[in-house]
Amino acid sequence: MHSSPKKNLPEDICIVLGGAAGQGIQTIETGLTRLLKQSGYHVFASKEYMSRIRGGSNSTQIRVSSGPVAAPLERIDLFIPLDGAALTHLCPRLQAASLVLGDRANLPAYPGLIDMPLTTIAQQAGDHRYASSVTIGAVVGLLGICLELLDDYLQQRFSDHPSTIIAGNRVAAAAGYQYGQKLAKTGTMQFELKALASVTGDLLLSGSEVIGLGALAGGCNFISSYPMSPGTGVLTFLAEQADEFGLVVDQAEDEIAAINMALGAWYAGARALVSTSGGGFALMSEGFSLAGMIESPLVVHLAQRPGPATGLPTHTEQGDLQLALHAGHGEFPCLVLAPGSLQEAFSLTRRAFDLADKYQLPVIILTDQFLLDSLTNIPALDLHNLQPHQQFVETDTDYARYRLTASGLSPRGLPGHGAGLVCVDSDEHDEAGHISEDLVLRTAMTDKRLRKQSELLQDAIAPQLLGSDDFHTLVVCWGSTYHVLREALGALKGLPVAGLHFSQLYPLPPQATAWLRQARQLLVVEGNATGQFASLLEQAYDCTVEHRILKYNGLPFTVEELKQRLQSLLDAPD
Amino acid sequence: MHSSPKKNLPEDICIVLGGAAGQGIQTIETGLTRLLKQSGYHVFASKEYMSRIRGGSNSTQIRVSSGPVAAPLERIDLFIPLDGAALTHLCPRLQAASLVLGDRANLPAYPGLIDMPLTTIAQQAGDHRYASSVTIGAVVGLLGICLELLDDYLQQRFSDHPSTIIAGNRVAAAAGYQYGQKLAKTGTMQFELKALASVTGDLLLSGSEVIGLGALAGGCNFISSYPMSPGTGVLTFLAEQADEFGLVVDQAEDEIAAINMALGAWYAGARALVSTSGGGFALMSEGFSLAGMIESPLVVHLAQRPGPATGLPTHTEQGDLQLALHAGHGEFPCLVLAPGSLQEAFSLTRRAFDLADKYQLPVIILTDQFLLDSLTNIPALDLHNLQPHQQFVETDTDYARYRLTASGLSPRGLPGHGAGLVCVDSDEHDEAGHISEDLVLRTAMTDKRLRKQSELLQDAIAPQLLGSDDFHTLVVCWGSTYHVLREALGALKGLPVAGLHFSQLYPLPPQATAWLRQARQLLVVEGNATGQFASLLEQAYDCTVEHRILKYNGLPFTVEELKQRLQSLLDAPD
Amino acid sequence: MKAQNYDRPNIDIAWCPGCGNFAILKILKQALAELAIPPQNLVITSGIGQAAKTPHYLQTHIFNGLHGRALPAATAIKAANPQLTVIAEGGDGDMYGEGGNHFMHTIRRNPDLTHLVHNNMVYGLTKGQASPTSQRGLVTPLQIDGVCQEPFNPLSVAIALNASFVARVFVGAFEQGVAVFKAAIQHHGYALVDILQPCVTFNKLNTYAWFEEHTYPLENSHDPGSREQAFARACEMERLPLGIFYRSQDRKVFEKQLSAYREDQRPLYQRPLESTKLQNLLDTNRSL
Amino acid sequence: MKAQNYDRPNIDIAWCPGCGNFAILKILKQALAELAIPPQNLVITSGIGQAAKTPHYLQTHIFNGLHGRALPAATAIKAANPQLTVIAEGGDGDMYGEGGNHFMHTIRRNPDLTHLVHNNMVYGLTKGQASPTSQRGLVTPLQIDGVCQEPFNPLSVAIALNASFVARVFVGAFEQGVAVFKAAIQHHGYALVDILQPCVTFNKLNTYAWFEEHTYPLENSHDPGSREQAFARACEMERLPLGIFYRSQDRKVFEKQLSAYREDQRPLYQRPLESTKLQNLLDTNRSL
Ligand SMILES: Cc1ncc(C[n+]2csc(CCOP(=O)(O)OP(=O)(O)O)c2C)c(N)n1
Ligand SMILES: Cc1ncc(C[n+]2csc(CCOP(=O)(O)OP(=O)(O)O)c2C)c(N)n1
Ligand code: SF4
Ligand code: SF4
Ligand SMILES: [Mg+2]
Ligand SMILES: [Mg+2]
Repeated sequence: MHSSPKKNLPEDICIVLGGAAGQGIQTIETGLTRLLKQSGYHVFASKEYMSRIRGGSNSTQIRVSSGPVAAPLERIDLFIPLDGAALTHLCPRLQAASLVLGDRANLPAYPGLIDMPLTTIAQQAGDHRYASSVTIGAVVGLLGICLELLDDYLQQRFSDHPSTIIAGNRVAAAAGYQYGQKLAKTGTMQFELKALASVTGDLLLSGSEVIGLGALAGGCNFISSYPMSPGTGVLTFLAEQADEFGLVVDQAEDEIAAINMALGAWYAGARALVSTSGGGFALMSEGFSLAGMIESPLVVHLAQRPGPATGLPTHTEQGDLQLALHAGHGEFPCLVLAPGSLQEAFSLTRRAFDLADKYQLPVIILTDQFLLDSLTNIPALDLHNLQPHQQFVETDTDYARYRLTASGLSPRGLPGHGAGLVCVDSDEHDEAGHISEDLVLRTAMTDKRLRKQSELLQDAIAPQLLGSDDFHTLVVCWGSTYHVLREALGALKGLPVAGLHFSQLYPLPPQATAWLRQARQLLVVEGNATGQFASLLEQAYDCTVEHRILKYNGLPFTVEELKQRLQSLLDAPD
Repeated sequence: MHSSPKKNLPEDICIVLGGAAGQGIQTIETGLTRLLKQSGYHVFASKEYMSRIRGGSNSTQIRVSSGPVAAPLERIDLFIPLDGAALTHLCPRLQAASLVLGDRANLPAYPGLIDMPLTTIAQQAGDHRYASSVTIGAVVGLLGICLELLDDYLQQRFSDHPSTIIAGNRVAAAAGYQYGQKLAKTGTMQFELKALASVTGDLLLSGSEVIGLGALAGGCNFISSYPMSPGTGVLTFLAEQADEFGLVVDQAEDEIAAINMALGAWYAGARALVSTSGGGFALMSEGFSLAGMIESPLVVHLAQRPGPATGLPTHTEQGDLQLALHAGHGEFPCLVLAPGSLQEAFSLTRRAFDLADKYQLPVIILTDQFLLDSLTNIPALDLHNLQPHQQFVETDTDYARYRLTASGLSPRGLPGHGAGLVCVDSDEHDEAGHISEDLVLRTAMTDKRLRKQSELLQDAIAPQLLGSDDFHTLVVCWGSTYHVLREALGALKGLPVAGLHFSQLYPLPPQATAWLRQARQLLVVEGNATGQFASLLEQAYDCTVEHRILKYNGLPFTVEELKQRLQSLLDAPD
Repeated sequence: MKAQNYDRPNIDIAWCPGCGNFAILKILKQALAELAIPPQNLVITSGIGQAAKTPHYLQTHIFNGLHGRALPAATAIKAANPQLTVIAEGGDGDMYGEGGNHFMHTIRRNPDLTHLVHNNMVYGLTKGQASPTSQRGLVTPLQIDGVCQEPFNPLSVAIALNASFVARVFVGAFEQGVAVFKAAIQHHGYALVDILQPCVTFNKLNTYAWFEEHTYPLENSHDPGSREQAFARACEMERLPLGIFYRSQDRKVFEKQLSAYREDQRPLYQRPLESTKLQNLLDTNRSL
Repeated sequence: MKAQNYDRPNIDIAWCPGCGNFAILKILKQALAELAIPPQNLVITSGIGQAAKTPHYLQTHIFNGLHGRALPAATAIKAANPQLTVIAEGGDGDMYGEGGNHFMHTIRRNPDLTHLVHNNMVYGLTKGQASPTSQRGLVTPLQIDGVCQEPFNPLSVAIALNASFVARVFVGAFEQGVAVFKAAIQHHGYALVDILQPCVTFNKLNTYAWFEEHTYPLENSHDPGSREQAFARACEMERLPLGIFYRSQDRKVFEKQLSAYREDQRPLYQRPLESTKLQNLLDTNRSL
C-alpha cells in the first residue's frame, strides 16, 4: 500500500465492471467490496442491470475512497469490460485517463485496452470458470491489498465447495494478483488511497439488507409479499433470517393476499411488513385503504422502479411518490418516509414499525432500485433500546376498539389477549367496531381518524440542511438523491447554495418552512419526469419552485451530471 | 289544477317519503315523478338509503316546481312516513308548516299527523300490497293532477301483471286520489305550481341512466364491470340495452379482470367502459397504469361513495378525487371529468369516449351516489352528429404502434385491420411496441406520452361562472355540487359573490386563472373531509383558499345549509 | 355452553325476513356451543355481502375486512396466533368470485381454519346479479338473457386442489348442519363447508322448495377417504349430495410448518425482540 | 406456410441458453404454420415473466399486458373481434398464481381461445422463487426450508371446472407438442395446454432428465371424453401423463352467446353507432 502521501493524486477511484448476466459481475462486486472494506477503504457500489437472467449488458460501479462516499459517478478510473457489449455500452463514459483492462481474446479491438488474459489465466488454474477470481485478484493486486486477505476470503467464500475448486480459485486469484501487481508497478494508475483501521470493522451492507435489518430491529416478525423487483431483496433477506428469528414468511399468491395477510397479522398481534414495487402496490391500494379504516398499523416497503405498468423492472426512478401519497380510496392518515442513505434506511424502517403501531396507521417506506442495490460500509447501526414499543392493551369485558378520544387514538386490543372482544370492520362502524350507518357517528369517526394526522406531526422528521445556512439558492431533494446532491454541492463550494433533504414526505414536516422562506431561488432535484415532489412542495409550503432538475431514463443522477446541471441554473451570487 | 295565480304561495314544494327497504318507496318515487312531469311540473328526486335489502330507514325527496330545480332541500313541505323509524329519522327536519301524512295504525303518535289510512284503503281495494298505489293516488290528488293520467300510468305500469292486480291497483289509487282531493279542499297545503306544456314532453332520467345514455352516444359497445354501489346502475342500464344495441356486457370475476378486459376490448377496436366505485377502482389502479403505458383509450366511470374501505356503501361523498388524479404507478397523462348536472353527465360521458380515443389515454368520469340516484326532467340530450370520432387507422406492413411524433400521438391500428402487426407492451418499448431497455428510448417514450397532456389542454373544458362577474368572493365547487351551489347563491342575491364550477378536474383548465385572480376571497365547497380540490386549486393556480366548506356525513349538501354556511363566511361588501 | 352464549343483545339484523342466513347463524351458534369454544378464543373473518355480515351477529372477535379477502386475513391471524380458533365466512360472490384466487391458494397452504360459504347462488347485497355459482339460465338485472356460464363447483375444485376437508350442507337440514360445522371446526387443517342457502329476495329459482327437491344426503356408505369418489359425487349436478365429501388427515398444516413455531409455541405477540441475535448478525457482517 | 414465416428478424432473445422456452417457441411456430394461420389474424396476449416474453419472438399481433392478466385481455379481444385467432401465453406464476382467479373464471366463460402455460415450476424472471406448481421440498431463495405447500394441479382444477379442452405436453416431445398445440388451437372453446418446461437456471430439481423420467404419454386407449377418467389421470403425481386429457365439444362458447353476435357477425369496430335506436330510446322515455 502506498504509505507516503503524494500530492494531487486522487483519493477516490471509481472502478466499473461490465458484462452479461451470468458472467460473474456480482461475484466480483461482492468479493472486491468486501476485500477493500476489510483493507480499510471506504467503498460504495451501485449496479445497472437488465431484466434478464443470462446475457444482456450489466455493470457495477465500485468507488474506493479514503473517505465516505455514497453517490454514483460519471467518471470511470478503471474499467473492466467482460464482453464487447459492455465496452460499447460504457465507452462513452471513458476519458483519456481511464484505464481499460480486459481480455483481448474476448473483446473487439479498442485503442488503449490493456490486455488482461482472464480466460487463459483461469484455464491455467484449471477451469475457465475461475475468471472471476482472476479479476478480483488483479484489482486487488493493482490496488496493493495484501494477498493473504484475498486468500482467506476465497477459502471462506468457497468453503462449502470441493477442495479442488477452492484450490483452483486460489491459484487463479493469485495469478490475477500477480498480474495486478505488475501492472501497478508500471504506474499506469496513480492514486493515493488512505486505509483506515476503523473502516475494517465496519459493516458492509446493501440497501435491501439494511431495510431488512431495520425491520428486524423494529420487531418485524411477519412478512407476506409477492416477489417484484426491486422489492424482492428485502423479502429474500428476511426469508434467510426466518429460522433464526422465528419470522413468519409467506410468499403470497398475489399482492392483494399479501397486504390482507399483513393486516390480519397485525390484528392478531404480529408486526407485519409487505415489500413490493409500484405495480404491486397499485394492486394493494384497496387494502391500504382498509388499513386506514380499521386503523391498523402496517408497514409497506415500496421499492420504486420506472413505470408506468411493467416499465423497466430492473432500473430506478422516483416516479411513485404521488401514488404513495394518495393510494387507497377515501380519506385517512398515513405516513410516507423516504430514506436518503443506507443508515437512514435502517433507522426509518425500524422507526416505521413503532410509528405504525403508535398511531395505528399505514406507513410507507419509499425506496428505489438504486438505493436497494447499492452497497456501502457503515460504522454501526443504532440498536440501542431494542424493545419494540408495542402499544396494544389487555382488554376487559367492556372493551371497544374504536373508543372516541381526543387524540383520535383508541387503545388497540388483540384477540385472545384479555376478556374483551376485538372487532374491526371495513364498513363505517361504531365504537365497538360494529357496522353502522349512523351519520353523526360517521362524521365523528372520520374526524377521529383524521385527528391522528396532526398528532403524527409531533414525530415529524425535520429535513436536513446540506451545507451552510447562509444560502440564497436552496436545492431540495428527497429519498435516495441525498448523497448525490450532497457531493455535487460539495463540489460547488463557495457559492451561496445549500441543499435540503426530505426523508418524511407525508405529512410534510413543518420544520421546513423557515428554510424554504429563506431561499431566493428554489430548485428541486428528483428522479422522475414531472417533478412530483416539487408540486407537493409548492402546495404545502406555498412556495415557488423555479426549476425542476429531473432525470427519468432509469439511471440515478451522477455527481458530475448534477453538479453541472446545478451550475447552469445557479443565480450569480450577489 | 290551480289556474288563478295567488300571491306569495310557494312555486316549489318538497315531498319526502320515508320507510323501510321493501316498503315501496322506490315504486312511489317512480310513479310520482313520472306523473308530475307528465302533468307539466319540473321534478327533481334524490334518495337516501341504507345498505340493506329489507328494513332499515330509507327516504326519497321529490321537489315539484314551476321551474327547473336540481338540488336537495332541508325543508320538507309534505312528509309521508311509512313507518315509525322514518318519523324518528326525519322529524328533526320538520317545521310548523310541514304537512305530515301517514297511516296512524302503523305509526307512533305524532302531533299534527294527519291520518292517511293506507293499509285500510289498500285492503279495501283487495290487498295491502296496493298501498303504494294508494300513496301515489293521494299525492296526485292533493296536487290536483288529473285522475285519468294516473289511471293510464297504472295500466301501463302493471301491464304484464294479471288483470286482477291491475284492477286492484287502479281501485286503490282512485281511493287514494279521493283522499288527496278531499285533503286539498281543506287548504292545509297551499302552493302555486305552474304546469308547463313543454315539460310534459321532457325526458325523465336518473344519473345512472344519463351516464349510460352518454356511453351509448359515445359509441360504447363493450362493458366489463364488477357490481359495486353506486356504480352498478350504469352497468344495469347498459345490460338492459345490450340486445337492442348489440353491446358486449360482461360481469367480470373481479375489478382487475374488468379493467383488463376493457383494455383488451379497446385494443381490438371496441369502445369499452368500466363502471365501479372507489374500492373497485383502487383494485384497478395497476390496470389504469397499463392504459397509460400502452396508450390505450379507456373510459372509467368512478362512482364515489364514502370511504375508506367499504365505508358507507349507499351514501354519497366526493372523497376519491385524489385517488382518481393519482391512480396507477409511474407517470402518464389522463383526463378526469366530473359532471355537475345530469345533462352534463350525458355530454361528458359521450365526450369521454371521443377524447379517450383521440388522445389514447384513460378518462375518468367522476360521479357520486347523489348524482347517480337523482332523477330529473330534462328537455333534451344532445344527439347531433352522432358518429363516434373513431381514430384508428388501417395499418400497412411497416406499421409501428408507437411512432414518435411531435404531438405524442401515434396512429392507432387494430389487429386484423390492415397488413400491419399491432404490438402493445406494458414494458417500456420501442416504436414497434416491442420490449426494450434502451435508456435513450425510455426518455423519448416518456416525453412522448407526457406530450399528450399538453395537447389535451386544447380541449380543456372551462369552468362555469355561476352569477355575475363583478364578484369579490368566489365560491369554487366541482362535480355534483353544481346545482346546490347555484341555488344557494341565488338565495344570496345582492351580495358580490359568484360561483365557479369545475367539471374538468385534470388537467385543470387554464381558463380558470382570471376568475381566480379576481377573487378577493376564495372559498371551496366540496363533499369530503379534507378539501381535496381546494389543495389542488392552490397548487395549480397558485392561489389561497380562505375557507373550505366541507361535508362528509354521507349526505349531499342542501340548499339551506350551504346558503347559511356561505352567509356566515361572506366578507361584508365594501 | 349454550347457543345463547353467543347472542349479541339489541342488534338490528340487516337480513330479509325468511332469509336462509338466519338458519346459518343458528347452526353456527349451536356448533360453537357444542364445541364449547369461548368467544374470547374465536375469530371470525369475513368479507362484504349479506353473508359476510354474520360475524356481527354473534359474540366473537371479528375481522370484517374487504370483499373477497377474508381468507388471507384468516390465514395470517392463525399464523400469528395459532391458539385462536379461526373461521372465515362469506358469500359465494365474496369467496368464489372476488376472492377466487385466495380460495385456491389457501387450500394449497392448508391452514387450520374453517371456511363457511353461504352459497345462495346470487349476489344478495348488490341486488341480485349472478354469482359464480348461479345456475345457467338464471335471469337477473345484469344477466337479462339468463346466465350463460358454467356454474362454479366449489366442491370439485376444492377436491381437485386436494383440500383436506370438503363438505356441503343445506340450511334446511339443521342437525346435519350442526354436525358438519362441528366436524369442520374440529378438523385439523383447511375445511370447506359450502352452505346451500336460499335468498328469498333475489333468487327465485333456487328456493327452499328447489333445494329440498334437488338435494339429498350422501349415503353412509360414501367413503370420504376416497378422492376419486368424492370428485365423482361433487360433479353430480342434477341432485346435489349433502354431507362430508372428502376428508384427509395426512395433509400438513400451514402454520405447523412455519419455522417460527418449530421450537416456540407462543403466539407472536408474546415474544420478545431477538436483540442478541440481531447484534450477532451484525457482528458477523463486520468480518471477512 | 412455413414455421420461418413467423420468424422476427434481428431479435435479441432474453432467454438463457438451453432454456425450454426455445422449444416452446419452435413448437408454436410449427403448429401455426401447419394450421396456416396468417400473423395478421393472430393475437397473442401475455403477462409478465420469461414465458410471457414469447410473443415478442414471433410475427404476430401482441398484447403483452400485466403480470397475471393475459386471460381477461384475451377474452375481451375475442369478444370484440371473434374473427381473430387468440392465444394467451405465460408462465405458471403468471397464470396460476397472480392470475389464478382469471384462470378459473375464464374456464367458466369458455371463450374460444388457446391457453398456453409454460410450466417450469418456478418463477424464472424474478430469480427462482417457488411458483404454485413447485414441488414440495424445492429449496429456493425464499423457500429456504423447501416448498411446503401442495403443488397446484392445473389439469385437475381445469377438469373440475369443466374446461372443454385440457392437455399437457413436455417440451422434450416436439411431435406431440405440435399435435396438441394444433388440436388446442383448432378446438372450439377454451383450451388449456400446460407445457412442462425445464428452467435450466433456477430449477435444479425439474430438469430435462427429471421430466423425461417423470412423464409418459397417455395411452391411445385413454378416452378424452370421460371427465372422471381425465380427473383420475390428472391426479397422477408420481409420473405425469402427457397428451389430451379431456375434450368436450358440447360446451357453449362465450362469444357465441353474446347478444352482440346474434344477428350481426361483424367485429365491433366495423359497426356504426345505432343512432336511430338511441333516438327511439329517448323518445320512449318522454311519454308516460
Ligand atoms: C372490491 C369490491 N367490489 C365490489 C363490492 C360490492 N359488493 C359488495 S357485496 C357483493 C356481492 C355479494 O354477494 P355474495 O358474496 O354472494 O354475498 P350475499 O350478499 O349474496 O350474501 C359485491 C359485489 C365491494 N364491496 N367491494
Ligand atoms: C403485479 C406484479 N407483481 C409481480 C411482478 C414481478 N414478476 C414478474 S414475472 C414474475 C413471475 C414469473 O414467473 P412465471 O410466471 O412462472 O414466469 P417464468 O419467468 O418462470 O417464465 C413476477 C413475480 C410483476 N411484474 N407484476
Ligand atoms: S338479499 Fe337474499 S341473501 Fe340477502 S338477506 Fe335478503 S334474502 Fe338473505
Ligand atoms: S430463467 Fe429459467 S425459464 Fe427463464 S429463460 Fe432462464 S432457463 Fe428459461
Ligand atoms: Mg351470495
Ligand atoms: Mg415459471
